[in-house]
Amino acid sequence: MDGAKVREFFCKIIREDEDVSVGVAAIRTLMEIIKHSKSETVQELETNLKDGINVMKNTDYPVAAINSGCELFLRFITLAALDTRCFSDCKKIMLDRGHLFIKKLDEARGKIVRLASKFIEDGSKVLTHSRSRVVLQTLRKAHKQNKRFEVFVTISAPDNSGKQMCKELQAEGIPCTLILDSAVGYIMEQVHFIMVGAEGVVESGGIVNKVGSYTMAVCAKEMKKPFYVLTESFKFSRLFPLGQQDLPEEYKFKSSVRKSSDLKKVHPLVDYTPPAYITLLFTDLGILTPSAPLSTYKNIIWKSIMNMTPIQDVLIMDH
Amino acid sequence: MLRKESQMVHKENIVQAIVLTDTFDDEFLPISEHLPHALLPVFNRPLIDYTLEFLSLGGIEETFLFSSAHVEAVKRYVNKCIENGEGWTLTMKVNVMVSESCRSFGDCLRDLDAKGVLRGEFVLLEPGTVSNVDLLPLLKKHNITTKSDKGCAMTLILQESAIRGIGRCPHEELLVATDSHSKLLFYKKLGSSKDNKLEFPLEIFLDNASVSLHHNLNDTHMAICSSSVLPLFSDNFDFQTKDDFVRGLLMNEEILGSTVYCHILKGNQFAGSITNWRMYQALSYELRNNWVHPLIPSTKRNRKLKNDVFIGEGTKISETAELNDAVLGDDVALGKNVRIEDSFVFSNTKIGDNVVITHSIIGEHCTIQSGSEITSGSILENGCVLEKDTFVKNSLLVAKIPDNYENGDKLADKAYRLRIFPDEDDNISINELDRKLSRLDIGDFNYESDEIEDAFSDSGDEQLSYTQTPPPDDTKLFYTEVIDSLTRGLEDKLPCDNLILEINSSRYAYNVILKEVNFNIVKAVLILSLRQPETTQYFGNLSRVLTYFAPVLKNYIRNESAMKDCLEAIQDVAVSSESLHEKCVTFILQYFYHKDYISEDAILNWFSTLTTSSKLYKQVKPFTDWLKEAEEESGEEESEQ
Amino acid sequence: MDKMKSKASTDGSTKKEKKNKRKQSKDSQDDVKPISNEVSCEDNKNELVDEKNDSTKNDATAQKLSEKELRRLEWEKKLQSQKGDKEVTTISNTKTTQQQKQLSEKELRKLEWEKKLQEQKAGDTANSALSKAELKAKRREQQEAQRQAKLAAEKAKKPPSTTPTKDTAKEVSKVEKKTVPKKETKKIIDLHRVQLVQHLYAEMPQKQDSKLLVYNNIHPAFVKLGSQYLNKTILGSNARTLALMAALKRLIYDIQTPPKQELCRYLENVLQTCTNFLQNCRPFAVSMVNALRNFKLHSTQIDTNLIDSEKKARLQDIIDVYINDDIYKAGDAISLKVNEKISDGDVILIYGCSSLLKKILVDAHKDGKKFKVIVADCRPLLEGKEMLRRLVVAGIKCTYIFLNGASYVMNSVTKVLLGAHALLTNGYVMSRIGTAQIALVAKAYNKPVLVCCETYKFSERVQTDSFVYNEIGDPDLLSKTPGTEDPSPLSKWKENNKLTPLNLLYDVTPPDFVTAVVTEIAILPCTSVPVVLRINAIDTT
Amino acid sequence: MPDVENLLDIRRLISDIQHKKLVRSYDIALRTEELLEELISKGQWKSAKELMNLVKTRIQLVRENLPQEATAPNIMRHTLKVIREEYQSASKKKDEGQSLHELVTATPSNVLDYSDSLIDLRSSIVDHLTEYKVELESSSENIAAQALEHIHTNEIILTVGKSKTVEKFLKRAAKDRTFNVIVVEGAPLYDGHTMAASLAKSNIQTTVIADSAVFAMMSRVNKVIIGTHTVLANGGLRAASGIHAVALAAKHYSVPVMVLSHMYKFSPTYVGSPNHEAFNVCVSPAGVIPYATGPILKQIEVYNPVYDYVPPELVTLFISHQGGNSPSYVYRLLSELYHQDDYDL
Repeated sequence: MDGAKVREFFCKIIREDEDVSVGVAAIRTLMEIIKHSKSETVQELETNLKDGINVMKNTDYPVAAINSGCELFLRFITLAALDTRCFSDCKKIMLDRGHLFIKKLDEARGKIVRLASKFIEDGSKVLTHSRSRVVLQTLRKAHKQNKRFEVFVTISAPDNSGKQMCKELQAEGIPCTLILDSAVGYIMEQVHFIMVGAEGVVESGGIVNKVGSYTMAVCAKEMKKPFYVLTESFKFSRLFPLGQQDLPEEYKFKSSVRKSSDLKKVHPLVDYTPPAYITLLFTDLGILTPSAPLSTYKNIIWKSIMNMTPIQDVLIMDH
Repeated sequence: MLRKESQMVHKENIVQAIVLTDTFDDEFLPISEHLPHALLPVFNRPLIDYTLEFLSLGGIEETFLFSSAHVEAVKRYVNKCIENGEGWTLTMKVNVMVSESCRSFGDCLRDLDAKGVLRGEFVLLEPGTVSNVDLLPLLKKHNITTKSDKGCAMTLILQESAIRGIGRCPHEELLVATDSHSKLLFYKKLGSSKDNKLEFPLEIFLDNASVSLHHNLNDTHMAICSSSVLPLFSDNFDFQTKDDFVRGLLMNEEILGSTVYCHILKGNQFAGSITNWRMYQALSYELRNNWVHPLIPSTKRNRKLKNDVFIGEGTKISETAELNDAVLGDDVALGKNVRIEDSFVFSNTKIGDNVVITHSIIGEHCTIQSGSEITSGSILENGCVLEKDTFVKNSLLVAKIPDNYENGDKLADKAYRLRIFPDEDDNISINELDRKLSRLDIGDFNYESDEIEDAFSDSGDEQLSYTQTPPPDDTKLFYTEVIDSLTRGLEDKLPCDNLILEINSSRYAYNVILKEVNFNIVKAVLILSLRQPETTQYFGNLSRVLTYFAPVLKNYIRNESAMKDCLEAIQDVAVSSESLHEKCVTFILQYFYHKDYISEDAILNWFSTLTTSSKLYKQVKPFTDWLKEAEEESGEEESEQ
Repeated sequence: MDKMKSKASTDGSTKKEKKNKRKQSKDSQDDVKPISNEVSCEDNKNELVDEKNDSTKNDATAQKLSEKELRRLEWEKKLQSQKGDKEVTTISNTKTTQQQKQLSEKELRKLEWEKKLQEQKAGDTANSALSKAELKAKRREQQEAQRQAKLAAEKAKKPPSTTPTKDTAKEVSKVEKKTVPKKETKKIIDLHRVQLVQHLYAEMPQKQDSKLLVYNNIHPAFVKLGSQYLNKTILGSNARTLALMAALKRLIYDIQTPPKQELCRYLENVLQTCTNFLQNCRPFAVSMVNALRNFKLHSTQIDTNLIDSEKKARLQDIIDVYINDDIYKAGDAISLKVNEKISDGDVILIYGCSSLLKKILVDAHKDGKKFKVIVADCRPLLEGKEMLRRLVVAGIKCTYIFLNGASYVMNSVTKVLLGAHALLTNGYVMSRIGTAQIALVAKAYNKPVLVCCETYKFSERVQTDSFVYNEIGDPDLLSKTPGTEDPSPLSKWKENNKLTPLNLLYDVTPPDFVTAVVTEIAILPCTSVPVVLRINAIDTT
Repeated sequence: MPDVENLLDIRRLISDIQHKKLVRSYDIALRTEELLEELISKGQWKSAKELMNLVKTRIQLVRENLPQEATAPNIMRHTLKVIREEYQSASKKKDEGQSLHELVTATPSNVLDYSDSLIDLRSSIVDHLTEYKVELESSSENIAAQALEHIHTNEIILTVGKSKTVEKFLKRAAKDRTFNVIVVEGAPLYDGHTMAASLAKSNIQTTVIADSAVFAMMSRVNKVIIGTHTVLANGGLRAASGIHAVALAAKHYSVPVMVLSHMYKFSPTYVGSPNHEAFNVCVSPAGVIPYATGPILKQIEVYNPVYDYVPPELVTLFISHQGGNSPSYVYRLLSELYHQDDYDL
């Protein structure tokens, strides 16, 4: 299964299925690869997969999700490889684990929605950024529990994904207002809390998300509004960015752009929001508190050495 | 099983309570026709439920429900609760007692005495009591009193409240006199009696070192009784109600040799009793506002919406509905643009479009068709059906034809007016008194607010007053002081200049401006002098008093402006006191004129200011005319010379 | 004269008599025009005398008796009556002696009086009017003598409150309780002072009565005022200032300059003693200090060769102007400014009781703004209740909470309005204790906090904590708990010197909690207080 | 409810709490623990699963009847954890845990559903519980024992209202050190007065102030030491009303705020907003404004909230019997105390 095929398949999933997040799509693609791969040994297979991953990374979809998703998946593959002897059934195991894995992922969102929808009260005003499936579903759920609330969505340039979000909400009959990204500060005063999704959650407890989230978080902090992040746990990735510059290029820019020389001139797709600005993380593992503000250097060292942020706890369990 | 449990737990000296479930009056007509008082829904939960919960929280271990009407319903309900293991069933044993024969409170107690289920002291509740009082301490207190006073039969529990307070029902105005040990000396339900006069037997004050009178109390209809109470009832068949009982004991204390004490609830403790619709309304209010906490309208049964609206399960509120201070039962169907204020709608009632309901109570299974309006204390019996655009005001409606049916009472074939009070006429406008005594408290705040106004302006402290010092209240005080000193002067014939000194000093005490001084003093004098018995020599007395105060008057009415003040004072008095004798004004004017306190011109000027229509004008007219012509005459004479 | 006689004769009035009576009076008026005003002024001063008996009537009618004699006679009368008064109000010997002293000095003054009158008699009718005025004044003086005696007597009987307090009975009993162990309690009090606040003025209930008695020769208006400050019947800087001004006016009205003294000078001294007395009752509020300063400043500017009555007039309207401009007009201006900021659907949190806030809210309500008010309140003073009542009476929808509940409601609040005791140069707001806390919570929920304050409350003082300058209220107020029957475990705090209730009266709010200060000049940030002070300084000089 | 009898124990507990027979959280904790021991040793259950269900139903019941009550459910939650552990150790099965990895690798064979009955489970759980009970009883002692680590000579300590734990803590410290305590009276309960009186008795220089004076005094305070009703999962507090303001003031003057809390007060719940019905409760207004105030009451609203929500950033330190922890560590304590699955019951 060559690169072209992979890309084509990957894009197809995303195009066709609205509700599938990029991460899941990536994993599905990997499954596909495993199915069709002619390779005879685990190593070969892995190399195939790796190639596949690279291919996907080079598509114009947010890399963060792809990365963490695949990373996780690969890990299981390797594990699977350990406790089987012949390759054929190893492959088999891989496949059904894959399925199980995807199943779990699908459930995950439901869990999050259940947790988060409790936090939407009658008559509250919610601010959200860009388009996030989890947030969307949460709001839907709350609406179904016939709570009356109002939503503000940022238009979120460059891709204006906010517009779509707004449309979808209005379709549900949820009162919804589209606002400029630059109007965040203005609107912040009247909203009760912020709910955003995330493309990736990093070890520090911070998140990587559509550019503008950071601005929003900082603003929220200043105005003392809770900043909630809704995200599936497969988006946790082993990464400890110390700041915006520290984020890997591939996260920040589309592959196409990356190739073109001067990145200073290009707008990043994502930014990194440190945990200090996040009130709560809603994950399928329950509600997590991002660790204490990583304000002091000492703090950072301590944390990174002892793997003690909640996120790291989860990750450690996985390794 | 459960019952056994609770029995096992406490063998010795069980704390007992009696709850009567029937009001032996028609206060709750027409709803009470079909619905026992005990099961009256309060926030969609039967009244008795609150009472029982309160009792169990209050530490009662065994309760006797004594009912003589709708027995089955009550029984059924209680048993249901026990099956479902409601909170109170755990710690309290409840038995329902039946006696169809009873026709009054007294009968019930006599019957109880016969049954002899009670040992020792017990708590006696009249129907509909809701409270959060911890009863055990009260029982202890009662116990102690009985130790000191063998005769102590009963401790009444009274709630401290305020005049015109929320849960204060004009039907139950209560006046109580107690001695220092809070032993009851005098007890009177003023009720809705119009006469505002009250006589205390003198011996109250003769026999006791200290007597405290309370007028700020509500009867909670709870009492703690010694075992002697029941026999007392049996012995005296004329005791029909608790009030009879209390009054009886007070009247012939020495004969019956038993006394009544009272305990006054303060602070967090609250108790009230739903004895009529008004109290129903009041207590709902208090429940809603947590006054009876921990007893609160259960959130399981109700959903609380904004501006104090509670709705039961299965009730849908359309966006267009305009609700305020309303309690809706289960499965109430509301049409479009319905307006409901300060009202209670019981379960399964259908309300059409554009219906307006204010200060009313709608029974279960009623149907109110679109466009109808129900206002000012109307009460609909279960199952009434109102046709389109019916207008109901201040009346009771029943579904079936009432006995005293008169034509014109029929509104629809399932809605008839019910007449209880002969004087009741449906299309009378609600005037103040009706408002006070109507079945429901028909909200009307302004009179309260001005009541408050003077409540604190009387208090006489000018703290933070934004007004110029001296503030008005001071002059008021000044006035009262003047009155005092003058009356004193009049009684023990003090020399007037002392009076003047006093007045002056108090004048400076409240530093009152000269104008006010003159005005108030004259007014005071007049008021005093008018306080004469309406006898034949009325004017004689009048002039006597006036002459006595002559020096005072003379001292203050000195120049034109003073005269003006004086006249204004006269006017003020004349206008304010209706009782003022017809001729009085003229008489006084004449008197003042002759004594030359006030000059002719002053009078005339003043007279010209009067509105020709006013009563005063007519009274003064002849006098002034006379003055005028006198003037002319004198003019002539001069010309003659 | 005949007028009188005829009057005496007339009782049942027939027209005939009336007629000629009127005639007589008429021509009497015609021919004795010149003396007419004397007549009037005469029976003016007779007010104490003539009621005594007919004899007085006679000598009242005896036209030709010289003023002097008349006055002496009247003076005797007064003495008598005063003695009578003395007997009526039975008071301790100390009192009587003191009173005697008053009387004696009164006598002195009287003599000066008569001299002065002499001179004036020499003068023509123009200043007879004046003499009249002064006669009035004198009369008033005498009555004060009465009143002061009375007052003192009252003090002797029941310590505080010349104003009727609701339960004087209780008061009395309380004081009696205290006065018995006066000595040791006092010691304990000192023991009981928290080190932090040793330096502060502390109100000690058991000294209240004595306080008022140490001074004599204070104008009654001030004595009254003092006691009102002392037992907090007058509370809040506006009210206190107004009351002070009123008393001052009274004083000016009554004051008599001794011979060869300049009124303003003399007044200043008198005022000094009075203010000392007040200070002793309760330290001045900043607003009062400012008001007094302003008064003194202007009083010096009056040219000295006016006659007293005119000076008085000037002084009077100095005060009036001040009250009107710096307090009332300022209030209106502020109210206007704030009302621009109040919009429909607002939920406004206020704390305690402030006349200014009340005015503002009521005005806003009158403008038909639809808003809710949450009144926060705190022990021991519970002023908020008063505020609540006033607002409810004005028909404003109110909610009442304790300070503890502030965080609970703050979410729903849209604006916080606060009154101020004083605004300090470093931008700190000094106000009723607890205000800072409200501001703090408001900040936490970032709600706008507006402090309403007339510029006359601005002060040059600089202060960063609530200890350097503050007052300590009656600690017993804390140990009383409302509602509960059983006394609080604190009630016996005096026995245990480890236990101390502390009842501070003011606190200072740092400027960073305050969004803006609303003054009659403008809405400004706290930090620009000094600027305003400068401006004031300039235009006052 | 069909099996009323079985639930009688818990319902009695509930009614006792309602009847104010049990007031202090400590008593409630003990009582609950005993109740559970009873249940485990005597109750008829075959497998751990059944037992857990029994406990869970009880938790639900408490939740329904006493939404504010935290102690009892927490104790029971912990017991659930105990049961799980015992079961696992008994049946050599590992908990499938939360991590995806295990989710995936888990094969039907070794999924543990606590279903199969084990012989010595009962006894082992009981043993474990008895240990726990000892822990409970010694808890406040252990907390008090740390007093000297936190209080130095001549410092001024501010506390609010009345808390047995705090009282003990301070008195212990007072044995060897002299310091001043400022007690905030805590309207409308005024239990600060009792606190102050008892502190003064044991010779601590005590000053009582009204709630309004907190900010004024705070500038001189070195430490704020308070108790709490509940510690929430995010490290926030549900504490007596008024404490939020105190904490804010402390923050403003950067005075450390120490919260003394027993383990059973840590509950794995989050709050959306402080005014959430489930979070706060308003009791009778009588505490704020007497009923006798009169007609004016009809026209005003009066709130008398019992609790305040104190966000974690205002708390400096939690002192439990295990020692001090920062709020950010609470989630960790929780995962030690309770099992993930039992968080929201």
